[in-house]
Amino acid sequence: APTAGKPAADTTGDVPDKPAKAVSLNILDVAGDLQLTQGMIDEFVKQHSDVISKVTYSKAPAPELSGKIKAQQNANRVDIDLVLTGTDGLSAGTQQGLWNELLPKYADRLPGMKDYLPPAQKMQELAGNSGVTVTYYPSGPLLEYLPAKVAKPPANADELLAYAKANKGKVMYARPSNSGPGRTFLMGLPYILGDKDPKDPINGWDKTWAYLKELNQYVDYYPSGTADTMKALANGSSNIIVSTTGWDINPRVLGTVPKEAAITTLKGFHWVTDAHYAVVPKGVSTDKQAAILQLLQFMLTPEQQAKAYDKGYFYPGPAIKGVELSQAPQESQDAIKDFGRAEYDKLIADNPTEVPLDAKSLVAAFDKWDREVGGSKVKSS
Amino acid sequence: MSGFDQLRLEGVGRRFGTADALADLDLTIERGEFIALLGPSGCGKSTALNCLAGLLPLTAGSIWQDDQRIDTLPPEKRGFGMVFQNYALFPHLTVRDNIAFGLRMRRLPKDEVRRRTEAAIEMVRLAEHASKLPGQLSGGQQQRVAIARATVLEPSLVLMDEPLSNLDAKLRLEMRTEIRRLHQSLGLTTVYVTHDQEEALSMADRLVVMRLGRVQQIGTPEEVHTKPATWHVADFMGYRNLLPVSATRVEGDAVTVPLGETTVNGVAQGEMNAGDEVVAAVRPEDVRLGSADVAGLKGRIEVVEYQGRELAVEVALPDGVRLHARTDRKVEPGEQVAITITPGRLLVYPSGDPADRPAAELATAGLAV
Amino acid sequence: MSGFDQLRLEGVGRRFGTADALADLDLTIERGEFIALLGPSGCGKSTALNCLAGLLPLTAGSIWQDDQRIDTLPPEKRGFGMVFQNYALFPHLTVRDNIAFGLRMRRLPKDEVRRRTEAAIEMVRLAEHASKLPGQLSGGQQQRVAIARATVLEPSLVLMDEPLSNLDAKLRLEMRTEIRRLHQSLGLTTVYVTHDQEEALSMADRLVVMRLGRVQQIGTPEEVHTKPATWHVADFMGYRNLLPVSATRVEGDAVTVPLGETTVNGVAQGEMNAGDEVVAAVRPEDVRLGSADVAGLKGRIEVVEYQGRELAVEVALPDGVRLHARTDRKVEPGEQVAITITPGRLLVYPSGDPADRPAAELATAGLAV
Amino acid sequence: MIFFFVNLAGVVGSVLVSSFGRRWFDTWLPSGFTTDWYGDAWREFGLLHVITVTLIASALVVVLSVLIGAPAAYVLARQNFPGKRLVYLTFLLPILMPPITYGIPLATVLYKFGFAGHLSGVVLANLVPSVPFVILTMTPFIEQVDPRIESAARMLGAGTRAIFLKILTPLLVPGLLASAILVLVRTVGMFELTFLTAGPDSQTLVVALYYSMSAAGIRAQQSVDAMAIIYTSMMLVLLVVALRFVNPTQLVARVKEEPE
Amino acid sequence: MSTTTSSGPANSGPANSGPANSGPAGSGPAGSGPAGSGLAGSGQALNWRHRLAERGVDRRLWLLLPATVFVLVLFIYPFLYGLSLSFQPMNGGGVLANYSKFFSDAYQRDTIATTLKIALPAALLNVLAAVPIAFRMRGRFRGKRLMTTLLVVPITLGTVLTAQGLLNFLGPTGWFNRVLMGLHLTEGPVRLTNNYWGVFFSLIITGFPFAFLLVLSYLSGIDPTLERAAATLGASRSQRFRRITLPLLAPGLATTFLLTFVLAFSVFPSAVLVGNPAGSTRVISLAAYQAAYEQYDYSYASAIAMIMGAVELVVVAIVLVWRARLYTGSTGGKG
Ligand SMILES: Nc1ncnc2c1ncn2[C@@H]1O[C@H](COP(=O)(O)OP(=O)(O)OP(=O)(O)O)[C@@H](O)[C@H]1O
Ligand SMILES: Nc1ncnc2c1ncn2[C@@H]1O[C@H](COP(=O)(O)OP(=O)(O)OP(=O)(O)O)[C@@H](O)[C@H]1O
Ligand SMILES: [Mg+2]
Ligand SMILES: [Mg+2]
Repeated sequence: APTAGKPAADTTGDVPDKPAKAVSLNILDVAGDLQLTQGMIDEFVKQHSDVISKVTYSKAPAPELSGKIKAQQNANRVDIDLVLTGTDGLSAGTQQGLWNELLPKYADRLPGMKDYLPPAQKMQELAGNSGVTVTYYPSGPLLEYLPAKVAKPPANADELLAYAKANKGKVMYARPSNSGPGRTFLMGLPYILGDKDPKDPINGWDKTWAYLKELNQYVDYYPSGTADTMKALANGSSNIIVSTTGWDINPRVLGTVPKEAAITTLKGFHWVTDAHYAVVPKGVSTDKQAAILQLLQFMLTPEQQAKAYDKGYFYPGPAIKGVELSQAPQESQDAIKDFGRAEYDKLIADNPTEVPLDAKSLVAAFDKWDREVGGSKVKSS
Repeated sequence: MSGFDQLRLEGVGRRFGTADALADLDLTIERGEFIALLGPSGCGKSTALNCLAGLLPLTAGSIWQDDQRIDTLPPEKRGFGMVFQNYALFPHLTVRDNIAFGLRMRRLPKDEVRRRTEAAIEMVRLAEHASKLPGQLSGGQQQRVAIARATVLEPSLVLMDEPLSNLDAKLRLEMRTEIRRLHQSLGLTTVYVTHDQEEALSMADRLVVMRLGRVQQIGTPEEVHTKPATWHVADFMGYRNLLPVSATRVEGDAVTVPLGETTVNGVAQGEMNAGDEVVAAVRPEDVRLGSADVAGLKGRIEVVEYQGRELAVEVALPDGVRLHARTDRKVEPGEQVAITITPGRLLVYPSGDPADRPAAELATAGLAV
Repeated sequence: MSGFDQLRLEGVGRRFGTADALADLDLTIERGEFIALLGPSGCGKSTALNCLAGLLPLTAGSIWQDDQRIDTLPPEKRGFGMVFQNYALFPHLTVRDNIAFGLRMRRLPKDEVRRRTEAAIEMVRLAEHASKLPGQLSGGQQQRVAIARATVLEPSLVLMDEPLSNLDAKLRLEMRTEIRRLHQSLGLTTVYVTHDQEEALSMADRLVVMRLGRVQQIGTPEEVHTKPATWHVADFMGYRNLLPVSATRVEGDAVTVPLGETTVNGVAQGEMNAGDEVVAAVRPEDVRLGSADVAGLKGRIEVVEYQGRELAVEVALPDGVRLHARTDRKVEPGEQVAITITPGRLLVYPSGDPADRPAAELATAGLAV
Repeated sequence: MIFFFVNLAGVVGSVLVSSFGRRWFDTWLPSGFTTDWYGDAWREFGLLHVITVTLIASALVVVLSVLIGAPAAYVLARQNFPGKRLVYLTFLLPILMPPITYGIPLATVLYKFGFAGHLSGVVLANLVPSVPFVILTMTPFIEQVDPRIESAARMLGAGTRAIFLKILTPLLVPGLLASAILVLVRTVGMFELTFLTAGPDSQTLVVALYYSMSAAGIRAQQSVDAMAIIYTSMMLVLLVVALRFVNPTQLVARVKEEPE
Repeated sequence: MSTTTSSGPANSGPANSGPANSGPAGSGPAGSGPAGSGLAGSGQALNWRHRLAERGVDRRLWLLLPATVFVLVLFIYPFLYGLSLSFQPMNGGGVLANYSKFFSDAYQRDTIATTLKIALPAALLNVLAAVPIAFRMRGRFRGKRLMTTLLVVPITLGTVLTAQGLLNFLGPTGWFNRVLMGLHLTEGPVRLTNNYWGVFFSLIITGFPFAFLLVLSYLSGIDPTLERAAATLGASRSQRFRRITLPLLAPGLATTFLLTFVLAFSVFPSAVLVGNPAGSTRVISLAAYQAAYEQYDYSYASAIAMIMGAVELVVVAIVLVWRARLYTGSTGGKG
C-alpha cells in the first residue's frame, strides 16, 4: 500500500556507529557483483542480526539505474540503500550527484581499505569519494582460441591482423559498448600499439583507430554480447575472440566454452583493470548508512574477500592483499583448480596495470567506434 | 415509470446535416390512446419514434409528459417500450433471455421474471424456439421476439416500428388483434409506426399521416380514410387514381371534372373555382366495371390481376388516361368495358403549385434496359 | 449465365442439427415462370431460396438446370440474382455503388454500367438518395436498393425473399407491378418468397404453399385460392374461420355440418362419411351479416374493427363459437345479427389425426399478466 | 505458412533444447541434458515471488486498463463531437512516445505520491501505455456493433452500466480478449516503466530476464535460454487459459455462423 | 469499477442539468402549458442543447472522463516535463540546440531512415500476411481452435526468447544453416542474424501473431451475409474479398497496422540483440538510449525521443487521415 504519510527519517545528519535498531537493507546489484559478494553479506547478517535484520536483493542492468535513483530522489523517497556497480554506473551517478560521499569522512570506519592491492587502490582512486571498491580483477585484454584450430596463436598485433586477413571472419570481438572483453580490448590496444595518449580516445588513439579499421575489413560482424562470441568460439564459427580472465575461466566452468580453449596475449599488453564498487545513494537514512559502513568493513576482511574467487567469475576477485585461494570455499577452489590457469599468476605479476578510461572518454570511444568501425559495415556490405 | 395523462410533442424536429428528417411535429397523446404514424417510406416515422424514445436527441422542440419535460431524459429513464424496425435482438442471448432482459433490468423477483417471460413466449408462439439464439430464427420469428420483449414490461408508452411487416398475413392478423388486446387490457398507450393503411385503420384510435418529415393530417381512421386532407394523403390512403385535371364546374362542394371524353362529378375538398387546376382522386374499389353497352364512361382493359375474390384491372380511357378499377366479373385484356364511379367517392383537391401535381398515369415508366 | 429451359429441384432438403428446415422439395420451374413460395413464418421459405441460390449446401436431393446438375456449383457460378430478406446491402458502398456492384463484377463497359445503374435507381425512385450510404436510408429505402441491385443484372433466375415487406402499401402496389413488368419484359424466371397471399396471388403464375418445411400444395393462384388442398392451406389462404366439427350428412361432395345450433351446407374437399370429424373452413368475406329478423344462423357482435370500406366483425354464435365476418353496414358490439354464408364457399376437410385439428376459437388466449 | 511454422518451431525448439543442454558446441544437439539452468535461474532471482508479482501486476493492469479504456473507446467509436481529434491524439501519444521521454518524471510523480516502490506503482506506470492501447484496439470492435442493439437495451431500461455489462461486453468478447492479451503481453514485457517504478518486492519477471540478458557479467547462454523459456511458459499458460475460456471467433461466429 | 460507471449516467452533465431544472419550473405558473412565457426563460439553454445535439454532444461523453483524467495526470505532465527537458540542452547553446545537433549529424539523422526501413515493411508484411490467414480461419473446421492457438502462441515468446532463438536457429551453425548446407543449397552459412534480417525476422515473429489476432477478431465482426449477397451478384471469391470484406475490414487493418508499426518502430532490444546496432540496424530508439544511458544526457535523449514520436506521428496521421475516409460503421455482424 502507498505510504505517503511516512515520516522521513534523518538522511543527512551524522551517522551513528550503530543503527538504533536493526535495519533492513535493499541492495541493488547492477554489476553482477552479488555473484561474488552475496555470501559475504549473508554472512554478515547472520553474525550481526542486531545491525541488519534483513536484506532484499534486486538486480538490474546498469544504464537505467541512475534514472530510477534520480526519480526516487526527486520524490524524496529513496528505497535503494546500497548499490553494487561497476565503473560505468558509479561515474554516471557521480556525474549526476546521486551518491553520498563516504570518504574521507568515514575512512576510519573502513580500515580494510588500507589493505587494497596496488591496482585495486588505483581503481579506488578512480572511484572518487563515493564508491568503495569491494572486488577487483585485472581483466584483459586476452585472446582466447581453440588450440585444435589455431596451431600458432598470434603473438603481436600485426600477427593478429595477418591471421584475420588470412582467415576472414574468424577473428571476433563483440561491440565494445555491449561487452566487457570488447571494451577491454578497445582500451588495451593503445598500450599494445604504443599510441600517443592511451587515455584520450579522440586525439590520442590514431594507431588504434587505424588498426581497428583495418581489422574491420576481415570481421564479418560484431555480436552485441560477449556470450555470442563465446558461442561462436565454441561452435567453431570463430577461431580467435577477445576475452578477460573471468570470461576465460567462468564460461569453461559453466560449459559454454570447451575446457581446452587456451588464451594468449599480444606483445606489450597492459592489464586494463576493473573493479566493483559499493555506493550509497543520497537519501538513505543515517541509521542505514551506519549499518552499511559496518557491512562494508566486514566485506573487506580477508576471510570474506576470499569468497570473491568464486568460480573464476572475476578472477581472481579479492581487492585486498594477502587473500589466498586456499581461504576460499572448497567449491571455488575446485573450480579454479580445474579451469584456472597457472600462467595467470605470472601474467598478473609481469605486466603493468592501467585503470580504465573515465566514463566520458569511454563513451566518446564507444561513439567513435560505432561511427567509424562498427557503423562502417553498413556502407561496405 | 408510472403512467401519465398526456404526452405532448411541441415543435419536435430532427435534422441530419442539412436535411430535416422530421420538422415541426405537434402532437398530444392522451393516456390509453393508440396512435398510428403512417406515411410513405422515408417520411420520418422512425425518426419521430426515436425522438420520442429518447434515442435521437431533438434538434428542435420539446416533449412533455404532463408537466414534466422529458426530452432531456435518457431513454432508460423514460420507461417506454419499443419494438424496432429491424428487430435489434441481442444476438448473444436466447429468445428467452432476450424477452426476460427488461424484467431483469427492473430487478423483479426471479419467479415473476420467469412467469411473465414464459407467458410472453406463449403469446408470440415461440415456446419451441425459446432456447434458440436470434441468428437461428426466421425473420418473422425474430420479429415476434422483439414484440414480446417490449410488451412484457407493460410500459406506460409502447413504441412500435412496423412490428408486423415481416409476419405472414395470417399471423399478422392475429398479432394485430393481440397487440390491440394487450393495449386495452394493460391500459397501455401505444404509438405505432406502419406503412400499411389497413393496419393503421384497423388498429389505431387516431392516425398521424406524414410526408417528407411533416404532418399532413391527424384524425380518426374514418376521417383519414374518407376525407384525406390533401391529395398526397389520398394518394397514400389508397386513392390510386389521381388525375390532374381542370375543374369544369364548381357548385358548392360539387365539382365537375372532365374524364375520358366525358365528365364526372366529384366532391370538392377545398376552395376552388371553375377552370382551376385540380386533382381528382378515387380508389380502385370505387371504380367498377359494367358491360360495354351501358352509356357513359368507357375504356379498354389493359391489365388484369388476380386478387383472390376480385380482379384488379387497369383500364385505358379513350384519352389515354389509365384507371385502376376492380371487378368480380371474369374479364380479359382487350375487352371494352363501361366504367362507373361510386357516387360521392371521387374527391377533388385544389392543387396550388404546378410542380406539386401527380403525373398523369399515361404509361408507367419501366426500367430502360 | 445464359437462360435455361427448366430448373428441377428433386427431393431437396436442408437439415439444421436434427431439425428439417426443408424436406423433400420437388419442383420444376419452367423458363419464364413466376413462382411464389408462400407459407407461414419459419416454414422454410428462405431456406428453400438459399438452397436454390447455392448459399446453403443441401443435405438431401439435387438441383438440375436442364441436364446440368447445379447444386454443386458455388453461388457466383449459378448466375442467379437474389434479394435478401434483410437487405444485406454493402454498408460501405453508396446506393449507386451497391446497385452497380453486380454490373462491375461482370466487367461491363463503364458507360453501360452507368446507364443501367441510373435506370435502376430511377425505377426504385431513389435518385435523390443515390449517393447516400445504406445506413442513412430508411428501412423501405434500403429494401428498394436491394431490389434494384438484384434486378439490374437481368439474371436468368431471380430469387426474392419478401422484397416488399418493408414498403408502404402504395409503394408495395407499385413495386409489385414493376417487378411483374420486369419479369415479363426481361423474360426473367422468378422465384418469389412472400407471406402475403394477396401478393402471391396477384403476382405469381404458380404458388408453392409450404408448411413445416414441406410442400402442401402447388397450383395456380386460382386453384390455391378457391380449392386449398388441406385445411392448413385454407387457414393460411385467409379461411380465417376454421371449425372442428362432425359431418352430419354427406352426399357426394355436399356435406352438412352443425353450426351455431343449426346446420350449414359445405363442399367436401376429400373422402368423408357422415359422423366423421371434419374441419369446416370459410373466409370472413364469405360470412356476411344480415339483420336479425331473418331466420337461420344468428349471433351477437363482439368486436368491430374499422377497415376502410368494410367493417371486420367477430360474431359469437349461441354455442360460443366465434365467427369472423364482414359487413358494410354500421354495426355496434352487442347487436344481434343474422349470418349468411355465401353458398359453395364453405369448404369441408377431412381431418385425420385428432391432434391435427384447429382449436375452436372460443376465447383467444391472451397474455396472462 | 508451413514455412513460418517450421521456422518458428526451429526458433523455439533451439532455445528449448539449449536451455536443457549441458554443453552445446558445433553439433546438431547438445552433448548432454540437465535441468540445472532452471534451478539456477529459479534460485538466483527467487522466481516464485517474481512470477507471483508479475501475474498479479499484469492481471491488475489488464483489468484496469480495460475498465478505463473501454468506455472511452466506446465514446470515440460512437460519437462525433467537437475536439474529438484532440482527444484521440491525447490517447495516441502515450503509445507513440517512447518511455524514455516520460518514464523518469512519471516515476518521480509516482514516488512523490507514494505509489512507486510497490506493486501499485508498477501497475499505474504500466497503465499509461496500456489504457490508450485498449482504446485504440477496441474502437473498431465497438464500431462494428449495431447501435440499434444498444438502443433496444436502453428502451428496456438498461442504464449505461447495464449496457456495458450485459450487452456490449458479451458482444465485444473477441475484442476484449484480443486487446487484453495484447496488453498483457506488453505489460509483462514492459521493462523500462516497470523497472523505474518497481520496489525491491515488486520486481517482475521481465526485469529479471533483462538482467540475465544484458547485465554485466558472465552468464551461461543456457541460463538465459532457461529464463526465456520460463518467461514464455508463463505467458503461454496465461494465453491458453484465456483461450480456453473464450475463443476469439466463437461468439460472433455463433451468432452469425457461416453454413458448412 | 466504480470509476467507470458512476460517472456515466449518474452525474448528469452540465449539458443537461440546466434545462432539466428550468423546464418544469418555467411552465408551472403559466398553467397554460410550456408554450407560455415560461419557455422563454429556458429558451437560451434549449437552443444551446439543441445545437449540441446536432453536433453529437451529449452525456455519453462523460465516459471519456476516466481515461482522459488518467492520461492527463499520469502522462501529460511527465510528457511535458520531458518535452521541456529537450529544450534545455545539457551543454547549453540555445533552446533548439539538441534538435539541431541531431539533424546536423548524419550518423544520428540516418537513424530515422534506418528505423523506417525496418518498421514499415515489417508492419506491412505482418498485416498483409495476417489477412489471408485470418480469412481462412473464419469458417468452421476441425482443428480450428488448435490452429488459432498455434498462430497466436508466438505472442508469448517475448523479445528475449525470440532473439535467442533466432541466434541459435538462424546462426551460422544453427539448424537452419545446417539444413541448407546439408541440402547443398549454399556453400557456407547464410548470415541471417546480426544484420537487418535478424531484426526483421524478430519483428515478424513477435508482430505477426499480434496482427493476426486483431485481424481475426475484426474479421469476425463482419456479417457473412454480405459476402453471400456479393456471391449472388456474380463476385468470385477474390472479388468478394477485395470489394466487400477488405473495405469493411480496412479500418481495423489501419488500426492493426498502426499498432504493429508503433511496436516495430520502437524495436530496441532486438535491434541490439539480433541486429547490427552500430550499423544497419542502428534504430532511432537506440540513439535515444545511448544518449540517455551511455552519455547520461537526458535532455538530448528526450529530444531524440521527441523526434521519434514526431516521425511516428506523421506516419500515424497519414494512416488515420486515410482511415477517416473509410467506412467505419456497423458491419452488420452483430445486428
Ligand atoms: N443517420 C442519418 N443520416 C442521414 N439521413 C438519415 C439518417 N437517418 C435517417 N435519415 C433520413 O431521414 C429520412 C427519414 O428516415 P426514417 O428512418 O425516419 O424514415 P421512415 O419513415 O421510418 O421510413 P421507412 O418506412 O422506410 O422505415 C430518410 O430520408 C432518411 O434517409
Ligand atoms: N442457422 C440455423 N440454425 C438452426 N435453425 C435454423 C437456422 N436457420 C433457420 N433455421 C430454422 O429453420 C426454420 C426455417 O427457417 P426459414 O428462415 O427458412 O423460415 P422462413 O420461411 O423464411 O420464415 P420467415 O417468413 O419468418 O422469414 C425456422 O424454424 C428456423 O428457426
Ligand atoms: Mg422506418
Ligand atoms: Mg425468411
